[in-house]
Amino acid sequence: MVDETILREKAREVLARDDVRRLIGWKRGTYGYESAPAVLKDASQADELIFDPTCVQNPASFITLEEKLPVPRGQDPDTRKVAVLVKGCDSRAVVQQLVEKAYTRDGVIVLGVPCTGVVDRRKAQKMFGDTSEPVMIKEEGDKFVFIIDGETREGPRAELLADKCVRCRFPNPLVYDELVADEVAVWGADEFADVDEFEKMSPPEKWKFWEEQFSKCIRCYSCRNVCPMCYCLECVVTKQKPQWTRRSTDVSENTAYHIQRAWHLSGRCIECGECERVCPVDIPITTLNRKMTRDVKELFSYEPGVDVEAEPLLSCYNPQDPEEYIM
Amino acid sequence: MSSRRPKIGVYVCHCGINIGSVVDVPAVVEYASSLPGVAIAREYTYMCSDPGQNLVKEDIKTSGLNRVIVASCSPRMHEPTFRKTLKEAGLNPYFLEMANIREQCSWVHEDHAEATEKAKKLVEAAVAKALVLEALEEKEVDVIPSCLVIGAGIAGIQAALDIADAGFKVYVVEKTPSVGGHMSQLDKTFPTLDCSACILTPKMVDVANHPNIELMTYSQVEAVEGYVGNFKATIRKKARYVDVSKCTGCGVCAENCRLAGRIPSEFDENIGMRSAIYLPFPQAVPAKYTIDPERCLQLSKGKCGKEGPACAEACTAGAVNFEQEDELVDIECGTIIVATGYDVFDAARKPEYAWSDYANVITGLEFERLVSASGPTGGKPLLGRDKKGEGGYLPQKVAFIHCVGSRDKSVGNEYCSRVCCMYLAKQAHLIRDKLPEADITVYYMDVRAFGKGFEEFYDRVRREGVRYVRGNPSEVFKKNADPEDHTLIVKVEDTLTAQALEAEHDMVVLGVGLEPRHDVREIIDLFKLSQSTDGFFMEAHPKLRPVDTASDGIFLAGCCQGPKDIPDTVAQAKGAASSALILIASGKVNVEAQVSFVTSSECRGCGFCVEVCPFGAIELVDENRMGNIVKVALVNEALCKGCGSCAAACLSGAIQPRSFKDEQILPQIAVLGVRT
Amino acid sequence: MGDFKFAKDKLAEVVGALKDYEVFAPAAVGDVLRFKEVEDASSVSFDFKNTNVPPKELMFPETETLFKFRVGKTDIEPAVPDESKKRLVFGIRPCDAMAYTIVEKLYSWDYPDPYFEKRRESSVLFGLACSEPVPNCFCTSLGGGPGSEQGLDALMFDLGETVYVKTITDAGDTVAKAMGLEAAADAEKKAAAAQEKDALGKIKRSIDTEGIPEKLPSLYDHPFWEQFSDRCLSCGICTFLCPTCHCFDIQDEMEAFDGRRARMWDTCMFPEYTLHTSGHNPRPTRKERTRNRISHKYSYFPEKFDVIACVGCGRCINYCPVNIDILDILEKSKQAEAKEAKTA
Amino acid sequence: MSEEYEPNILAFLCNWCSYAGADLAGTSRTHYLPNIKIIRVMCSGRVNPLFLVNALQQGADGVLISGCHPGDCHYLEGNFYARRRFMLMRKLLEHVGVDPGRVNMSWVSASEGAKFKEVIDETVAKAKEAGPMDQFRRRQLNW
Repeated sequence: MVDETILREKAREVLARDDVRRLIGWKRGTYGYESAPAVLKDASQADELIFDPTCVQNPASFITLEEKLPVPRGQDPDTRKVAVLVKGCDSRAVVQQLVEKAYTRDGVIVLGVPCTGVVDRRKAQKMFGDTSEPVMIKEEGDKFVFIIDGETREGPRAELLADKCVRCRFPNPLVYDELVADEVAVWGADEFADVDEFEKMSPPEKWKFWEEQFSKCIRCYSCRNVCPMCYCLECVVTKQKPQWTRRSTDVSENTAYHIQRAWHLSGRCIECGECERVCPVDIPITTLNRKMTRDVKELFSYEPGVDVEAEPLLSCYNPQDPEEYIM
Repeated sequence: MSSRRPKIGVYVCHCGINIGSVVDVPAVVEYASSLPGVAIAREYTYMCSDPGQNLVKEDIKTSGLNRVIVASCSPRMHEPTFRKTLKEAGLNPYFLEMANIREQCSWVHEDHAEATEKAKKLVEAAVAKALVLEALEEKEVDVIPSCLVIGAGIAGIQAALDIADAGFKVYVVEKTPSVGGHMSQLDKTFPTLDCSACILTPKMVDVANHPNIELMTYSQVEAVEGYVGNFKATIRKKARYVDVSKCTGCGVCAENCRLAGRIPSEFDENIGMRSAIYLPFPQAVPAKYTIDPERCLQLSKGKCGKEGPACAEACTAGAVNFEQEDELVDIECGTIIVATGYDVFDAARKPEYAWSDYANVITGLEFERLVSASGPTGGKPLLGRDKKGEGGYLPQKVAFIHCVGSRDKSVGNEYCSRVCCMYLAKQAHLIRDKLPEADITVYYMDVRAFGKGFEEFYDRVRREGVRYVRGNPSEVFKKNADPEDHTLIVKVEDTLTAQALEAEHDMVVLGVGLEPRHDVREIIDLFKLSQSTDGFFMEAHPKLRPVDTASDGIFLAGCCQGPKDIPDTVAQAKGAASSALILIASGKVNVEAQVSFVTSSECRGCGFCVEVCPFGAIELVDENRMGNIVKVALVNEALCKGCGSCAAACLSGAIQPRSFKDEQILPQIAVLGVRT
Repeated sequence: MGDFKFAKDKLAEVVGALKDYEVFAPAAVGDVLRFKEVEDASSVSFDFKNTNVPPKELMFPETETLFKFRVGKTDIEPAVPDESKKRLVFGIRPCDAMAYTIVEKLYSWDYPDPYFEKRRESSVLFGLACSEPVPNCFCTSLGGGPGSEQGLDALMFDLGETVYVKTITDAGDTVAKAMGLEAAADAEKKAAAAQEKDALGKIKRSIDTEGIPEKLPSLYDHPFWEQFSDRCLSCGICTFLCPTCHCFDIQDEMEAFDGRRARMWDTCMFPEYTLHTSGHNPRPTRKERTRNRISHKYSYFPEKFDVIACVGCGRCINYCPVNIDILDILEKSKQAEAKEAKTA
Repeated sequence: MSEEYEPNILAFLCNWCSYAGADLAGTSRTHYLPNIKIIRVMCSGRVNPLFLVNALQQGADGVLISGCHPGDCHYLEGNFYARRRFMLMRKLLEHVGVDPGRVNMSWVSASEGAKFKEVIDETVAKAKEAGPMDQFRRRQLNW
């Protein structure tokens, strides 16, 4: 269990340092089951921080989201460190960002938050309904206890956990400077049963499934923007010269967009599940990513975001790589 | 130029009837003229001819064309031709696009209508790409006026001498202790019967003494980097354990070696013996001794007799040095000639001929040593000598077998080795010469006597009483188990008389073929060469660029490119030398213009391209992005070969190979992707 | 105008009765709702809170062809929508209908937009009053409400077994008659009024907009924006799903030689929105973009058109994945001291 | 699936091996189906897997990427990278419902004109079996 007092204390210390620019964590949301990513710049703000089962967001996304303003002539750029609180899954994003040289290891301070799983807002909404007041959630054994509009409600942990948490293999951060709580036991395992199940469909059935899903897409690019690995200055998807994908929203362009997104995350996706969570039209985006994750593992014995020293999957090769379909 | 509106000229070639007989050329021209940006569309019988090229030049000059499409043969054939045409007309050569309507259309499709439709599409795709072509700048780099020659057989020697004689520096690297290669092992050469050593030795000496040649024997190239005009090579000079500056080549060391006469001599094809400290052969160049570290007791066991190494003891010059270590030498050169030669086919891979089993079944190369005046038997074809090299008998019934390991799919060698027919004829002649009474039979599939004086020589040998039996022996075995009886049975069907024969012989010479060096892979990796199906190095073009490789500045000479006889080898070596000299003498060379470049404002500095680049041409450098310092990729254009692997690895498309940019390929896809 | 009613189990018949109209109604793909042309009247349902994607797309589609062209040719082929056929938008919520009245002001100002105007003119809006507002509804703060009639031609109240239809315009009346609806009695009117009152009580969130349009410009450089913008993803959810956001981009989409110029939804939350050809971006970070979204709705638009460009539908709050809550921003803007702005 | 359906195949061939192999097929007058349209690139490593997505969107019924045999790449390693990329892209497309028979890869050397024909025949046969790829075609193709 994470003691928020300790978490805040550690954050306060870090924020008080002269060489730290900002700290990214979580804070209470304004309504319902929401929490909000918190970007703090001053030690006095540390008390805003929380960590509870609402803290689903991946703070590592916000390291690479930061846009740097032009530095006025004669001034030095702000090269102070960024501190970030990460759950186990979030830490894989930090690892992969390091592999991809998004920043250097000494450019970040990582405060690790061992995590026992977060609540899927959609599942909670289905179980308990909505409210305009912030909901408090605590984990108690195999239950989650909610305080909704002053009323205490309970729900089974197994039914409320986010999907990514059900199969979580990395509840403890893989990279950190300091842990804010004791490590927790691993409970999850991932056999990719969902991928196997999906693959039972024939190609036309799969296409039909995705056609329906992609037809919903409004191309808001929230799935791309929230992804901690997607931080190209100019994304091929929105590039004008050349125009790989057209901005028009129709099922062909939307499908192309989603294939492009999934392709670019092949061997890079760290399974934080944020893309699917943020989708306003409920496209099961991780179904694509998980297929790639499984195949990358099976074909190349590769898992992104677990080893800072690893070579990027598609920038290396093994002369013995599989090639069974190659003529 | 590039900022102007595209004004495209499309030229559709009939190629005589090669294209025109299948593709409706006028229809393609008409279609082309309807395409956007096309100002002129014409047809011509032979676009590559002078009048054809002049047509293009005229149009560029008079109509202000700024893009040219030639729909004809493969760009691999005539892209350089037409680039030159554009250049001569004052247009940037990279404004050329070719549509391959011959090799990939008229020659492969039977249906005229379909082929015509496809040709139209190919032209349309070329127009789509032409609209977005860019002018590229051909850059020049200085050429270091020197050449590195790998291998010092006759090919390497000749090439090195030619370049050195032209007044330029040559580094010759030879793996073995002496120059000379296979040619030095041969007795006489066909068809003129010149003594091989007599004609080779002077050249060997020249290569060692030439003021412009730095000879490194017993050395190997360890690493090569760089690009045409500017190669850097690291050469490992293996320790000889003999100080060459002190060694006088007197040979006392070898006489005193405890293993003297007990180690099979590679030069004598293991028929003769040598010491652990040795000179490969008497005329070896340099005449400096070398210690075989694997055989030398001192080096391999750490101890040589009770009194210590006898060779060191015997050497009055004090040249033996067991502490000597390998030495790494870095050199810079502008060009490289690969002349690594061949291996002879390993006769053990044809067990039916029992070469491994019987001492009187020998290979052609063993025969050379056996009949060489400087060989272990002093030129007498003695068989069955004892361990000390004493005794033995002279054969009476000699058989020669053609095509051992050549033209033989069962051993994976489909090709003809080109020299066996003639060397066997020569060897038959030598036997006739040495043993006038002997019965000589040659078993052949075909006799290929195609060279100058070959047929005449073959005819002469037959007239000398050598019997030619057309048949490919299926088996060679011993007549009986008696160790004193050397009779072998050659089982063969005479295909001219359809008679099954079991002929008796007491000596069988196998006409083993030529194969790529067993360690060819190392050379390939080192110099980025490619192989043809036969395993020999592939030339840039089988007809027109037979000494060039796909890597600029690296040339091939001799049998490493394919089996050939001595005159052909020498000719090719001279060709390679001439090619290298063109670069060296001009002092400048154009480097690849179609290289990658980075749009740094789109680069996120992840380094995927850096890791992918096989040539180490990309690095991450600091960039000041409006006051913020970021890492971005930067291409070293002299190292980049334009393969474009970086572009496929880049997520944002920030790095692109010129002429093959995403925005140049996507329009082609847009045209060709549409089903018609 | 008139008061009508029909039995809810006759919904399909009522909708199906309109042969001369293209009928648009909310349709579900999984849990996701958006307006679609009705192909099967029996699929029309009142069992929804509101569509994920607002019906602005019926007037202002995500992608719209303006003209077609061929490289090297100067003549173009303009594409003007054929909206000769009448359209019925059935089941639109009052907030989304009110949004049309706001967007209309822009699209008829200066250069009238033929695409929007034609569609708007040919559409008859049959609203559906809200009985179950969602937690983030705040329409009442912006002059709307569960039973607001702004922009509508008729308003329907789902009373359980009966649907009460109040026509507001002649067009609404005509359609109601064409549907063959019967007249409503006082009972239905009373039930509708009670339902509206009940629904009003369920709207928990609100903002007093008094003074906001005037104050926001003074907060232009204020650091308080960063509290929100620092976690903004720069995605298009809030704006694409906003019924009043109306920005579009114009792009050329091409084959090798042929193409079309089309306009498509754009959002000021994308950095490319203000990116100049020179590479300069006047809104380089999410701070400027967040500020623009709020200021445009609550200051620039009212300054020009006298109306706040927000209807309180709550979509931007509901769907924001990082809990950027427009009400929170507005409240904080009221607390922010304008003079702090200088310290930014 | 209509009887008339003739699949359109887009092939990306590396300049040094496969394009040369295709040229050799031509020089040897090896007849093959005209369904295939070739785009020349310098190396199979150049082929961005997203080209496939684009090709399918433009209406190609199948694609072929062909390079030098492993170890023979003119640029040493390009085909190794290509092999990894296309193995994965094929799996991804398969997951979205694109018949895996539409995504083909081969190693064809400059001396394998005959193999080139075999590869084309097989690629066309697989695309035929998969049927026309109309579902992914750009909706705005016919202006």
